[in-house]
Amino acid sequence: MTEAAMIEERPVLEQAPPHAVLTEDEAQEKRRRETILYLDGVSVSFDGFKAINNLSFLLGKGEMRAIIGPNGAGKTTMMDIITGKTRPDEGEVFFDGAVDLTKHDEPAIATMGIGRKFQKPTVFEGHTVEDNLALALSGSRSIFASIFHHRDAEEENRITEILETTRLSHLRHSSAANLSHGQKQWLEIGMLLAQDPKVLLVDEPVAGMTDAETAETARLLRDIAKDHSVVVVEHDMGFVRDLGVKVTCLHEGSVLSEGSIDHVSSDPKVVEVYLGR
Amino acid sequence: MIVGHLLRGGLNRWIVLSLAIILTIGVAIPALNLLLPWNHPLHVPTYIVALFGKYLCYALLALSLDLVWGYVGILSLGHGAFFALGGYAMGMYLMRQIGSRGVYGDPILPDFMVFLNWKELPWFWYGFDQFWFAALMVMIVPGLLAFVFGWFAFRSRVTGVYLSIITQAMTYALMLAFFRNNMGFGGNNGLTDFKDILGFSVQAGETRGALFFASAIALALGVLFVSALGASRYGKLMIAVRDAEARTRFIGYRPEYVKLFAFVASAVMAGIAGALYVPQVGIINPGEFAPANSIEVVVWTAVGGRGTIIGPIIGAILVNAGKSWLTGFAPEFWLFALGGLFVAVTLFLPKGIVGTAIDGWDGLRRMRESRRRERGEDETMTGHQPEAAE
Amino acid sequence: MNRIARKFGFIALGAALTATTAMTSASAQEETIKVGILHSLSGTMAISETTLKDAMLMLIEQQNEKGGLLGKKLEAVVVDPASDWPLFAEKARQLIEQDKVAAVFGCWTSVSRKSVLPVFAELNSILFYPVQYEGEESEKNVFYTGAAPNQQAIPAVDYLMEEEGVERWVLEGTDYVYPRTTNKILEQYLLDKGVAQEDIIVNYTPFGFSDWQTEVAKIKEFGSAGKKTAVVSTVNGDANVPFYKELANQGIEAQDIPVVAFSVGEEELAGIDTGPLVGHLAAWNYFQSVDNEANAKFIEQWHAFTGDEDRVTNDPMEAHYIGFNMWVKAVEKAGTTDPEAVIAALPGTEVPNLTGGTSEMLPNHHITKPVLIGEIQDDGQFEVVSETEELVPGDAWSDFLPESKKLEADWVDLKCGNYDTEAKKCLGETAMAEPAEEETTSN
Amino acid sequence: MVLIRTIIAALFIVFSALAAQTASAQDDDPALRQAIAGLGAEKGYSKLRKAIGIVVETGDPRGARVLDALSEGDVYRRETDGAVFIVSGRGKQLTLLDPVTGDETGTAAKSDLKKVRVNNSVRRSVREAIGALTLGAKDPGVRMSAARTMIDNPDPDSLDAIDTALDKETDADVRDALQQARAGAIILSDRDVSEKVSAIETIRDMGGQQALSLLVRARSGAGAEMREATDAAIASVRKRLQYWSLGQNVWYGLSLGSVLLLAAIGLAITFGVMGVINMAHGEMVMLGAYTTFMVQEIMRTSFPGLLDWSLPIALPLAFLVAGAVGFAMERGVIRFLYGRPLETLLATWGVSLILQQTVRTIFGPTNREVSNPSYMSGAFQLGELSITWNRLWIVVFALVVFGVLLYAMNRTSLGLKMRAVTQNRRMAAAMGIRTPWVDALTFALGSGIAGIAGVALSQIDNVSPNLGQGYIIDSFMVVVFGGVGNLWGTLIGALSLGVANKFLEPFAGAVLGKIFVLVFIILFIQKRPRGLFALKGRAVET
Repeated sequence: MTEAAMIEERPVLEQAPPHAVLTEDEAQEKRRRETILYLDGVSVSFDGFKAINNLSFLLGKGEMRAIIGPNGAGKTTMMDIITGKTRPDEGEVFFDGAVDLTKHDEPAIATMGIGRKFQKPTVFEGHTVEDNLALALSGSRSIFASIFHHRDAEEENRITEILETTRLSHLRHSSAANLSHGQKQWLEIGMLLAQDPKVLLVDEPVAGMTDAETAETARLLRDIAKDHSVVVVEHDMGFVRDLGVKVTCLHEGSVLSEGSIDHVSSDPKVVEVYLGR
Repeated sequence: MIVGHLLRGGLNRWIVLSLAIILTIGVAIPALNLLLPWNHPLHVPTYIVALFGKYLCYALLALSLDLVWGYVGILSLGHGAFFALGGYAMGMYLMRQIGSRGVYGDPILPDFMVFLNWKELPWFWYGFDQFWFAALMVMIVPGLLAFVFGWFAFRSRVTGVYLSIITQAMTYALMLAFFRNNMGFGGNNGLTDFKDILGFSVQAGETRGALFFASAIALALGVLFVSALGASRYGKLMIAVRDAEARTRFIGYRPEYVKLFAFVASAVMAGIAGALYVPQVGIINPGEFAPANSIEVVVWTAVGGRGTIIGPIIGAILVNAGKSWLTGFAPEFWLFALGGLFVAVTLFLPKGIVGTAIDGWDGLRRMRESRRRERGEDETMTGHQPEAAE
Repeated sequence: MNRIARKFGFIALGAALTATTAMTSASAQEETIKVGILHSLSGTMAISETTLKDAMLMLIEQQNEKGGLLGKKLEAVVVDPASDWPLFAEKARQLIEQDKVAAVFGCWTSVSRKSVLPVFAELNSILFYPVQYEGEESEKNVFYTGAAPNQQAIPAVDYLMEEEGVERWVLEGTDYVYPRTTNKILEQYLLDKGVAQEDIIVNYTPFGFSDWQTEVAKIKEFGSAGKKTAVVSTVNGDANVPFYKELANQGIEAQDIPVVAFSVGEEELAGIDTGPLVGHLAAWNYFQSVDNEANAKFIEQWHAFTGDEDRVTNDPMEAHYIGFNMWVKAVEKAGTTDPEAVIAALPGTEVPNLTGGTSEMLPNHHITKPVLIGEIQDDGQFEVVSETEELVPGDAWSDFLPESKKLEADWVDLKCGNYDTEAKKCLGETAMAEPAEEETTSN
Repeated sequence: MVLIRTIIAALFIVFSALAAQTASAQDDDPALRQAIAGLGAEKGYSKLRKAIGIVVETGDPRGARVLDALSEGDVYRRETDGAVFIVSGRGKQLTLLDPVTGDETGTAAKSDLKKVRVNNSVRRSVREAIGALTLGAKDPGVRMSAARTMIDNPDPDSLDAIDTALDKETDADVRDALQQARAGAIILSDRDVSEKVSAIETIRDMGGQQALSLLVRARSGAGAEMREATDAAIASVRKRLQYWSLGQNVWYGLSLGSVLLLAAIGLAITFGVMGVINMAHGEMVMLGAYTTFMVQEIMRTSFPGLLDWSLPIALPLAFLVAGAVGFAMERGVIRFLYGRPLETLLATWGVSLILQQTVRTIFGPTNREVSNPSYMSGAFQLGELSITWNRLWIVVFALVVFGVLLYAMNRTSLGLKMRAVTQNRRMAAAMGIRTPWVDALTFALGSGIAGIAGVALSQIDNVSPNLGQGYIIDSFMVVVFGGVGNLWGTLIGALSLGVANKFLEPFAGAVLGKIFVLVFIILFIQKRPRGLFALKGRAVET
């Protein structure tokens, strides 16, 4: 599936001039190819309000990144742009160094391998935990295939595996509507995993969780980061510190500061707009 | 799909039982009408056969609406349009069957065309002298309309109230169009005065019985179809789209196609219901497109319980039986009763009769189970136990 | 989905079944003769039809006071087809099959009549249809006591030509079969009378049309071509009030452009301030203002029955009055309510109408009626300005339509509703029985 | 009719003054009496018309009284002696008035009297006759009306009378009107060509439908030498009319749009702001219309003098009645259904059926008569635009209601609370707003506005239990097209749909025009799924 999507993109690659000198553009392209997510000069505005303003953001393959920033900094809008929900007014957005994301819609981007967890946990409340995961499992998304689909042993195993990772095995047959808030967050992360994505975009995974749950979630995300690229948006600085990864701070739609957690949290600009008051 | 479903043993016994009841009624009522002498106490008068035949068609229509509303969450206020289109396709076949027995004796043209001075048959009437063609059109025309309409609407992500209102606009526009005599569908009078279907007189008791049986079969197939669909992965997908459309999109599904398939399938079902309805009531006219009719279908479904399979069937039969009874017994109170029923159902039975019953039963079972657990009994017996609180 | 739920469902299903069967088994009492009344009491047509139900109840009550019929009391069975056309057929079947009524009085719109026709044919019962209609029909089981086009439209046009000198015609109607047919007949009639094609316009509007600004302006413009212009209106029902209001407001007075209507009677005028409409015309077979003893008595009884001095009477009520009395007479003559005998006894039956004459049921199941042209007065009544000398026999098949010119209806001798006088055979069912070699062409 | 009645009223004043001065001298003019007696003598309309001519020939303006009564159908002949009277009163016993003086002369049983039947052609003769009789009246207003009548009914025979009147005429406006009347009469007469050509010019300058009609009539009878001048004049008048017809269409569109606006504006509150799919909205309009009917009934029976005030009186009452029903509906049904918009559809549909049937039970299924007050009757000319008063009032009224509502929503504290509650119920509650109360008031406001709309619609449509049904779908289309939750969207939506409809109507016909508009709305919603004026912002779909 992901393969197919990428083959489609080959012509884009060929557009690059085949010849000689490493121009500025080519240098940039080389840099781009090394990323899993590449945003350059992205702007978008709603009714005159600039939600994202000339934002540039790079995520390396296999990297986990935490994003912080005050409300309205553009964190969720950035995710909307990556997942194809919002089209940027200008700027470049590339996935896996080659796929121009601005040319695709949400389902196409999702099947390429970008999974997203919403700020507010969103699971299928009319289904059991198992069915939630079963629907998310990677595989054909065609309607007719789904009509005649029959679940096989491999899929069963995969579901069991994910349930174990997300510690929801005992709730396998419960209705998702009856889960606690934290359990819903995990289920949603589990659904992301079931998609088998390359990049996970995780929006506020620990909002409304107890401390124990938060610690557990941090551990879960670190686990996942071993073989996925991950972007985590979070307000909880303790949690971000727990993750122990590079941090980007957004403010008014562009990057304010970037670096290790200690570097960012001591940056006077960050202290002024976000941390201190 | 249905066969696969059966083979996998996906049929639970309640569906089997409801199928059995529908088919029994389908055989018993015509048999009691045809085989027993009229003065026999068990004799079913033709009036009842016609009435119940109508209810069965309405039940299929309600079931088709349930497929899109109950399962996918699309409230269509235009389902009457698909029903009517199916009915018109069948009506056109029945008109062509009249042949030269019309009042003007024209071998080709239906009467209304003769007195509007039409000299030849409009192109869209070609082919309707063949039953197979008409039967195909019964499904294709509503299906195609649903496809085109849904293709645009779902891709543009028109949802909720907006979608409901434009489906209403659709059926309203069609009603106005069919009222026009220039359209070539008989204007306000519609199509009537049918004589034969497949060579049998539509007035004959045997034909009525056969049509009744066909309606029962169609309804049974509809029940099978919806239950098979509901049990498949696609069925889960429909519920998923209904509950969290954005989520399905972000895990890679295209909800517009999920909706489109259900919408088209539902329109085809409604079309078939319309096609069976027309020969039994003997008339099809643009009044069937009236937005109020489509709203009534929604009400049947809501009364019975949307998202369930037998709910809409029960709703359609109960409301219409009530209508038949009250419009004969206390005409002045009919609208009070109907209006009161809508209000009462939405306020007190938001899940409809069947839905409420399910909830009641679930509650009862959970209570019993928790009591059992309190007594320390083991709960391994159920594979489907509710979540164990930690 | 759950088990008990389904169980519950089946109980409900069963209940529905029993309820419907129970209602069918309501047994008929032997001492009465039942008369079915099939008029909409709700929905869009209730506005016109409710009055007819009341009129029928009054007629039946009066007959019972006179001692009933064949020594039995009459019993009215009222149902509400709710302006829903398929429901008309269902209710008709219920009346005949289940309630075993001897005859049905009912229907208003053409489509409701078309809807019940097969039921009456199949169960061989009798329908009295009281409303002016487009003609082009004659059924064995139906008796048309309203006007055929030749009993309304043509005399009205004649009057306008002769008395008002009208040379230019607007045929304005609602888009359905009655206006379409009437206008076709009139157009042909006017052309035959030497009116030029460009002096006729035909225009149709939808049911319940309420914004008449453009249409009325068009009429006004058409009327300003220097020739005396009139509007022949077959506008139906609810659309009339806004139509007349717009006419009045745009200053179209009857003296300049008279409007003659075939669907506007006393009942419809009750909803309009008729001050600005004085002089516009209507053609009917009866007006409440007709001055004679029988009518005065009828109006008095009507007011007493309804308890309302302001309730008006109208043409379809008179049609029911005639139809009911004809039926009573025919039943007495036949000595039974058996439909076959009554259908045979009805043609030739004569009863007095309310305009001072005697109407007769013709072999084509239409009746003879006088044609009255009335002008609207400011009290909501009509004043008769013209009246045909003799009663006009209703013509089922118009002579002004090429297709129906050759057809004739005669249920006494020919036993046929659409006898082709050229091919000398009865079209319809018999055409099927005969070999198809001599097919009639469509022209 | 109204016009003639005013003329007569004015005349009456003039002549009663005259009569007082020269009472005995003129009172018994045998020629007039004899002419009037002729009205009752003959049978048949054509003979009656001749008799009217004889009354006119007496040249006595007092003849106008009996002629007016004749066209009103108030002239009767006494069976016993054939004497002619004007009759007043209704019932079995009628009051007899002297046909010349109008004084009461006694009573008679209705059965002893025979009405002199009239029809349109007789009325036409009367109208022309009154014109001729009143050209010499004292009041310039009456003379003006007479001149206008003569323009409308050009008659070569009246040329002498017009010339006489012109000689005496001092008022400039009346002179102009008389000149036009004269021109109209000339082109239909057999006067010589030069006179006719100048008459054609006068008519051409007059312009309008009337002129066109005259010219076309003249053309059909004209000789070759005249034809060219007539054709040129016709072309010039036609051209002018074409430009005006564009404006006329815009006006029709605006007036249809304002009806749509009125019907939809209450829904813009209950549906647009509150999110209740209020299918009973049309019934609120109907309740407003029935309130108007009730008010008029009471006025008619108890305070006939106030009949013209019935609409202003009905407005607040309609608002209260519909508002109260809306309030009860919100408290009894809707409040349990917030957050379930599609279920409000079912419940309100049920309520609408109940309301309809209730009204049908109380008032009967037939139309009820609501008359137009005098200031809403008739039309006036603005250039070649013919603007009817009732439509003008409705346009103005719709805009005023819109303005007031906009003010109420944006500038008053209740409006602020309403918006607060609909945007964030919990937050509003936390800030101390009594949200249930605000909900109920908002719904009552929307319903009340619908009731007010009913008052206006009662002027142009049927007052029947089905009234609301006719508007409900259009109202929803307007609100959805304009953008839910946006009052300006409703305004623009209503007016543009109205104008679009009226421009489509002349060539597509009323039905197809409406179908096109519906299809357009369906397509438009695909393009802008949230209507014309949708609120944009960060997507909040999850």
